[in-house]
Amino acid sequence: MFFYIIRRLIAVVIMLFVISMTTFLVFYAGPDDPARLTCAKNCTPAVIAANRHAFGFDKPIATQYTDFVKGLVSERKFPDDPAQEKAAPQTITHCAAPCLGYSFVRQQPVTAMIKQGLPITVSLAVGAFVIWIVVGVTSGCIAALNRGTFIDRTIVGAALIGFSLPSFFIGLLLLTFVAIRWQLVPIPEFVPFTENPALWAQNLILPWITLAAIFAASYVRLTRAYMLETMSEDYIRTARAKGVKENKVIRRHGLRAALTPIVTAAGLDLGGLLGGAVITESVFGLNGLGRMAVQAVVQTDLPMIVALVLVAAAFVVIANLVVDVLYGVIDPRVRLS
Amino acid sequence: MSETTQKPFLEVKDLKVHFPTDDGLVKSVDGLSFNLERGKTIGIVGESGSGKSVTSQAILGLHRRGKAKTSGQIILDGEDLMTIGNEKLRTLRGSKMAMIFQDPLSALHPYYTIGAQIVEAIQVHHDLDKNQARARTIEMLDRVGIPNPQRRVDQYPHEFSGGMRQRAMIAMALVNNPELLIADEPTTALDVTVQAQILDLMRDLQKEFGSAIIMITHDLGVVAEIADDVLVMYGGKAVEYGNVKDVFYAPEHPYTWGLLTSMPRLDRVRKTRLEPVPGNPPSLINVPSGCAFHPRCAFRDQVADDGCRTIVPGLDEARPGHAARCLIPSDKRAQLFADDVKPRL
Amino acid sequence: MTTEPLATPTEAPAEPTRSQGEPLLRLTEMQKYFPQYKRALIRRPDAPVRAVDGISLELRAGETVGLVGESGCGKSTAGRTMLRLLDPTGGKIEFEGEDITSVTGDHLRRLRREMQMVFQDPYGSLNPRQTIGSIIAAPFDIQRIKPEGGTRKAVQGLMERVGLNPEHYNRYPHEFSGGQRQRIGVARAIALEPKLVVCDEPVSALDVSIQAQVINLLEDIQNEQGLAYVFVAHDLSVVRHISDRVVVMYLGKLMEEADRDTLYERPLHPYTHALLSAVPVPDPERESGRERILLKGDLPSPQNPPSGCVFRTRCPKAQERCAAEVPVPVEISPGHRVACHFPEERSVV
Amino acid sequence: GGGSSSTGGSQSTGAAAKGGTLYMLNLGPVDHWDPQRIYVGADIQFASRVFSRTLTTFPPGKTIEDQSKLIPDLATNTGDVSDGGKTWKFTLKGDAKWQDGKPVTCEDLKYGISRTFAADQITGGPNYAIAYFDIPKNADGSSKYAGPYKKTGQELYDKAVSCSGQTITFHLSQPVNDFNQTVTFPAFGAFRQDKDQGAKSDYAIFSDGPYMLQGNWETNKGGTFVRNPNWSASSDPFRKAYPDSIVYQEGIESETIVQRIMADSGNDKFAVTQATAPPALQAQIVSNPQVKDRSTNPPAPYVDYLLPNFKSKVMKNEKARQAFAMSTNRDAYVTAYGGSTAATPTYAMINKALKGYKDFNPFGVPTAGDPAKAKAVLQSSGLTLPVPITVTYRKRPTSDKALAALQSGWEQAGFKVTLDGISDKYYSTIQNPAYASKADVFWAGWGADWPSGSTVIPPLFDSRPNISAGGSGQDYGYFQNADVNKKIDQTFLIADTAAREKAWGDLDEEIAKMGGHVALDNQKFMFVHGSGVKNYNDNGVFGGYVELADIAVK
Amino acid sequence: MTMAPGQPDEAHAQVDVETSATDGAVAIKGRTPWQIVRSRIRRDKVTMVALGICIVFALIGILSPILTSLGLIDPYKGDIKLVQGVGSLPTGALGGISGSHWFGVEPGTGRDLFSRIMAGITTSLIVAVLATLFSILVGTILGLISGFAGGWLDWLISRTMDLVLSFPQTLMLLSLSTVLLGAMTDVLGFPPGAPATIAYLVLVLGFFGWPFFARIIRGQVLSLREREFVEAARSLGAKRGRLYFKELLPHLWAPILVYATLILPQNIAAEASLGFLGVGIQAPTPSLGSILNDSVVYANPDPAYFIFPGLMLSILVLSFNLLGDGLRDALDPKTGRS
Ligand SMILES: Nc1ncnc2c1ncn2[C@@H]1O[C@H](COP(=O)(O)OP(=O)(O)OP(=O)(O)O)[C@@H](O)[C@H]1O
Ligand SMILES: Nc1ncnc2c1ncn2[C@@H]1O[C@H](COP(=O)(O)OP(=O)(O)OP(=O)(O)O)[C@@H](O)[C@H]1O
Ligand SMILES: [Mg+2]
Ligand SMILES: [Mg+2]
Ligand code: NI
Repeated sequence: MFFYIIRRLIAVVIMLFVISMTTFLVFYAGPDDPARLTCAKNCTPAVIAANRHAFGFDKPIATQYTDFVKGLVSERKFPDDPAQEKAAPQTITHCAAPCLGYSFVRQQPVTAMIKQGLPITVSLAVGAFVIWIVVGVTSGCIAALNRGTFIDRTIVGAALIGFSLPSFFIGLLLLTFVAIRWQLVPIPEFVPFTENPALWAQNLILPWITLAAIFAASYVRLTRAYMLETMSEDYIRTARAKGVKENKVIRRHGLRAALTPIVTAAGLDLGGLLGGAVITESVFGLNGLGRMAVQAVVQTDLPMIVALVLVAAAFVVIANLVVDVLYGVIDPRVRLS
Repeated sequence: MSETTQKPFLEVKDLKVHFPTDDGLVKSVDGLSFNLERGKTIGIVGESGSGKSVTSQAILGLHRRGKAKTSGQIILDGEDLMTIGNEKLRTLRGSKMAMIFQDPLSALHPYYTIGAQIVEAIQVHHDLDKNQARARTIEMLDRVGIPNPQRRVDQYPHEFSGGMRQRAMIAMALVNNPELLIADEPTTALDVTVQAQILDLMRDLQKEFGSAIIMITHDLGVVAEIADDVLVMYGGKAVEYGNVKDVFYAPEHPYTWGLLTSMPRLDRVRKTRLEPVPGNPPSLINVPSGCAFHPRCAFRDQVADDGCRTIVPGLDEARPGHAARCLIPSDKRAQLFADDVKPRL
Repeated sequence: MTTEPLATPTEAPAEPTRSQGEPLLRLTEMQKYFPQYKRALIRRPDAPVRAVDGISLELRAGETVGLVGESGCGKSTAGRTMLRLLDPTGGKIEFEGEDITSVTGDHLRRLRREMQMVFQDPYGSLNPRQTIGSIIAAPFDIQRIKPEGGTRKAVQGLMERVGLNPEHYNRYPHEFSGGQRQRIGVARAIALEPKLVVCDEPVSALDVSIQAQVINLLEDIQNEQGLAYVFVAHDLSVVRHISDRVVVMYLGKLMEEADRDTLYERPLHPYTHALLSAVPVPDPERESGRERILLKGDLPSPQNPPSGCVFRTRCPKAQERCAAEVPVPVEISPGHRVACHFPEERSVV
Repeated sequence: GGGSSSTGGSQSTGAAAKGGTLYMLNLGPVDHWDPQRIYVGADIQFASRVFSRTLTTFPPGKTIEDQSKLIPDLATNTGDVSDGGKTWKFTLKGDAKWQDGKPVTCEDLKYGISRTFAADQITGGPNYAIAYFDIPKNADGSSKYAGPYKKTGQELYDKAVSCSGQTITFHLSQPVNDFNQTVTFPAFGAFRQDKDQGAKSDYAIFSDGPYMLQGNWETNKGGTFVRNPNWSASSDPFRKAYPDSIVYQEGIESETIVQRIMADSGNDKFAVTQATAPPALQAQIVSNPQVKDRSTNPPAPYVDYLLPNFKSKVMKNEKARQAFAMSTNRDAYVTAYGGSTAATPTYAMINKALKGYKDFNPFGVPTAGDPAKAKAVLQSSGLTLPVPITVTYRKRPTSDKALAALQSGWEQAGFKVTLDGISDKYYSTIQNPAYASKADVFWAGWGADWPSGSTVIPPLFDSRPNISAGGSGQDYGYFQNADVNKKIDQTFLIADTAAREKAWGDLDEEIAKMGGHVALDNQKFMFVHGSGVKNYNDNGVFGGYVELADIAVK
Repeated sequence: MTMAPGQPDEAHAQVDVETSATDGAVAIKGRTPWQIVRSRIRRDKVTMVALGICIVFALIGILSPILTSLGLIDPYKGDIKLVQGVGSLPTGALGGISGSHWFGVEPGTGRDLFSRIMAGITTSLIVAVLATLFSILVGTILGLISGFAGGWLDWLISRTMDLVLSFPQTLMLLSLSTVLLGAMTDVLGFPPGAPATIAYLVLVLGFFGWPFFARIIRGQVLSLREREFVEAARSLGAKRGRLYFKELLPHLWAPILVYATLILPQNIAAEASLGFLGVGIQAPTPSLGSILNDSVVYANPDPAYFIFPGLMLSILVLSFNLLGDGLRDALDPKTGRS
């Protein structure tokens, strides 16, 4: 198991490496001249050239990439221009490691902005996660145990409807009616958990519901399917044959086994969300990583896009790792092989 | 069959288990009756799909209410299991009656240790604390011949070999000293060498615990080895029922004959070709009319007017304690067997 | 149960009997190892699974050799390797005097016409998405052979031959029962009139009442066509019925080989004794009189088999010598080879 | 009553008093708070009222006339011009103070303005300093002075801009008779050298106005402005600074902002915004008297226009340009934007609110266009009908509809139209020379920098500073006409403001007749504000955005 | 999104007995796997209804361009007389519903909403279907190779799948537009406007969709290739081509079909969501996503404009989901619903 984790960690690092390289290539080696984007109006070729040099876009893409990777472990300077550093040292931005780049649109190290958005995205993702797991798994179980009945059909039907509505649609409806029209909850605005947990939750409830709706729907289906599968396993029959009480059979024997694949799926979905729930954040104007990404795209803030893609991919890759390890903990068959 | 007049320990009367499905009503068990004495073993044989497992699960009350229609009587030690209610039945399961399944790997929960699963079986029925239950578990594992039980108790099913798993299943079944043990093909998945070990173990344990055993199997050899009585099932019904020696030496039903003649033997080289039972097992939805076996029966012309196709035979005693479900008169059957079948065995 | 002490056999390795000219198939010390890997920090090779570890055997045309042993002892692997469905790790395979140990490509493909296989699982071995017609025609298609009168006619002829209704040409496998499916498998195997067919437990999945149908069919075809069978089975009764000679395997090695009657009536190897004694016979009286030789413990892992005699860990007669010295199969009497330091004749059935 | 032409208007009753908190809700994110880099109308308005004073400015007022009267701010007067418009002098009043109590000096001003020249650091701002000052230029048009960080050519700058005591003197390379309006830009404001960290200073607001930033500015979140203790009302008569603090919240979607303010609950009672109401909400605003009272409908500074691409095969043809212009249905365009509350059709590039506006109709077609007439013209052009054209525009939900609305008129006239919407970095894309061959017509929008035709016609149609190897500059349609260029030069020389503005208007018409532009509409804003906001006015000079100088919440 | 467990396998045989067999034995009358699936589906009312709706939508998708060219519907021509109020809302009641405008008209332009929805369905379906086909094609080929070839090729393809799946999908769909949308016209030569955006959506949706198929196919192939019939074919000397196409591919239609019907609605929804983020189909070509994006803000002032496209999109996505579920159940009774 130990070696397994080490091996996986190495694989994760390699994977992130490849991801960063791909992302870098896709966005920087494109037909556009990134330097063109560094000045808004009044771009003259001279300014473009100066900026190209200042941000290192005149270096070969490979060098730019190695600079980027170096920045992950050591400090970088923007602009990396010894002449300017000598003439006006106060104008040099020092980007401490891990430095994910420097946004020439926002004139800030990208890392700082990501730090700002991360708590929002995490709050959103984790809260929604809790809701969808609780709601999804419970109703999935109920549906499975009442298979074929009215309850089952209602739950499955509701799940499918939830699953079929695009999330921006659900989100905008909730926002327009629940928050603005009926004023049942405040219009979402992020309040840090550490400041006021009650307000934090109150403000996030609509985004949570929006995000959870789609996931809950698919978890209902997932749980139900796994539950049906495990409840028809031989070992459930064995448990009954032992005389174990029915609800214990369900909880201890059925759910335990059914939850394993759900944990996997949930881990991966959560990992995916930690990189930003683009649509929900945009609908509710929560400035998490997802909305930052949208803004970065609108402003063609390439360093920001690259960094956000990387961060999001890192979450996915790490979630993969965690899930695999977790699987080993849950399932003894995996643990020992 | 014993001659005693007192009530038998287990009495199954006219058991029917029907499953309504999309394609029609599956009559998996359709009017099955048999008795079993304390400490005795009954072997149930029959082709795949003849209803053996369904019967055993019906006795334990494992069929889900909505999905199976069950009727008849199952009287265990004077109590009718069909009417005593779920909760009472549950308390009997695993304590008074227990079951061993065919495939021990899938019948054991992959996420719990062998020990935990046996401890659970104990604690469901006894008010023992963890340590006591564990001690009892280790003792039981030792008893069924698992070497090194202190260590093995904390291992998971997948760390056991096939034979060891089946021993663990047996330990789990016997841990509460059940008076009735149902073994559903406990050795089919195992090698003959391991089968010999397991059967040996079961015999020993039966002597020790005095349980009655229902042994379900495909293998006539196993029946010959371990059973006192035999029940031959075909299409959800018993076609022959009697003492093991009667059934093997003077079988009454053409299907039993077919089983015997189609089997190659270990103990001698057959002089003739094997005689398969022609055709295929019957559908349980559209059971053939009359005698369910008639489409495959080589002797159906022994009954006049196509009777086999139209008349449903009853399970009649040809001799005391030996019954068969066949329209051919008993004496004629004996003669057919002696003249026609026996030479071919 | 009688126990007759036996004269110490000659140590000289037995010359395999070579009576009537070249055998159809000759295996010399055939090995098949499956490489294994340890999953530590980096993947590195582990001890391989020695599924077949040096089997020598000769098979004459028209003969049936039964291959028996416990699950996992390498029967199927041996069968597949001798057909070159798996590449042997070592040893030599000769077919009709030709060394086929390492032929490949078209040569191997041509060889397939001569050697065929019938599989255990009548459900799994037929592609459920193809009609019976195209399943049985596959050998012709694949080998690009145009039978006289067209493929369809040839296929229907084959169907008739194995007792299937030729009108069912266009039906799908699931429309047939297990026994019928196994007949389809047989028809496919004999389509190109091979000289050798390996049957890997062809009747294990069938009910007793059905399996006789298939056994009879195999016998009939052999009588008509004179092909040779390697018959792999668990079921010692079936093997006794169908085989001319029987090979007992344990952990990838040959334990004993003899003609059928000798093996069942006068087995020499303690493992054969245990195997035969474990089989219950459908005869209550006789059963009550039989003694079982119960083996201790479990089958050792084929990844690190015991030293010396692989059977010694479970052998009731094991002695020090067994751990040190690998017993070589010796020919005790013509055609009866046994790999044991202490062979002993016993009657156990 | 808001701006000059606002519908209804909202005069909150009761006198204004000091105190309270004003909330400014915006989508953002604000591009820059660095005075030298601010170039967005709304931000200019906010900065110059809240934390960045300039030499001169436009005052608050009830009407556009009042609002357009230039007044001194840091300076004692609105500037002294000499040398035929090439030398400008301003003298500081000297009583303005930074938030740390130090006085705002002439050197601070000089230093601030010099930052514009550090074009690789101080990006985004207006470049008037580079264009106007008497500093030699390199071949590529960039200045020989590289800004205060590199200091190359510092002596050239020191010559062009000099301080003597409290007086700052600007030497221009050409006469600019409205230079005193140019200096209303925060880009001509002061900056303290010891606080300068180049690009890093962008959001590190250091105030010389009535409010200062408390804590940090957070992108997408905003910041809180509190009173600058060193600011004195006496030094700054027109900034009333009634609220105690201004909370600027950004990162809220515009629709949400408008709906929140419409709902008027909690702190939103004291909220204003620079986000205009989308058409979907305008009907609701207007139909609800309570909300309508709290809304204003000022003209926006923007003119939407279409530019035939003079490099395209089709649009090189004058008849094709005429036919295109004649078949343009301005009514449909305006309707798609939300009707009369959202825009008014126009033929002129100079906004109707400006003095330079001239009411003309180049081809004598109604605002709905005349496709039939256009078709006749197009048929006479020698092109085979249907004439395929690609119209490139900036993709927004409403502009999608608006351009689609124009499409059918053009097609009736015989064009086969492909619409090509670009959502991101629109202008830098169409400026790219590579794009010149892809489009036949470009859509664009423009707002005057200060209320003069000089910030409309020259920047957009003078080909000399615009067109280069690097692309089209702001002359997106590659309009090149020596005659027009000459007239532009001449107009700059006219000293009389009224005559000068009239000349801009004439040029506007001339270009339109050549098919150089097809102006579409003057946009209008619809703003709502909370019921607790008093003295609410729009300032037309600052683009119609809310006037913060005398707003109050008490 | 995670899919439910259990991949559809070939339908398990259902066996009826026919007593009149030739050899006295009982012959089994069977139906082809498809027949069984068909009969299962026929019994499943919900799926039948969903299938019906899907067919109707498909018909609309095919017919609306024809109707447009015949002039029976016109999604492009506006009439500003119909939208004269403040904010250019439709003048009539219920969003301007009338005999000639069954669903009312679009605010701002007065274009006929019914026509636009019809045409929008076509566009949305084109995008979703092409993207799904793209995923299927690439996914199936790579999955087949990966599962069957094993070794380094499998490793390479599997890691590529991991790589693609690691990228945040929505984010990539959005941000790739900055570099790829232009390339559609410049490099691939699609006409600017709607064709280019459709090509972009198809390409990126398809690209991020193929690993799902490849995984499923690979899993199927891995289990199929252990089946004895593959070994049987090999024992007859079959070459790779035959193994892939004759032995394996026929088993993959069922899972491909099921996952295609499940991914299709996801692609429809994705198109809508991308439109919301600003990279939708280029105007004036309507798509359900672009109509809905525009209409959500009108939920209050012009409910009709919002309800019709919203309802259409939901019904479309829902019925494809239901159909996919039904197909899965029919093809794989293990995870059935009833
Ligand atoms: N839950 C169920 N629903 C429908 N039919 C069922 C169900 N359980 C069992 N059957 C049917 O009942 C018949 C008898 O099944 P059973 O498992 O008892 O056979 P068996 O004799 O134990 O066979 P085997 O030797 O293969 O174990 C079979 O045809 C089976 O398909
Ligand atoms: N592809 C493989 N890779 C690794 N090990 C294998 C492989 N195939 C078989 N083995 C191992 O080789 C040994 C012999 O297997 P084989 O299938 O030949 O046994 P068998 O005698 O046919 O058993 P059974 O009676 O169960 O069919 C077993 O331990 C098995 O686990
Ligand atoms: Mg069974
Ligand atoms: Mg095998
Ligand atoms: Ni999912």
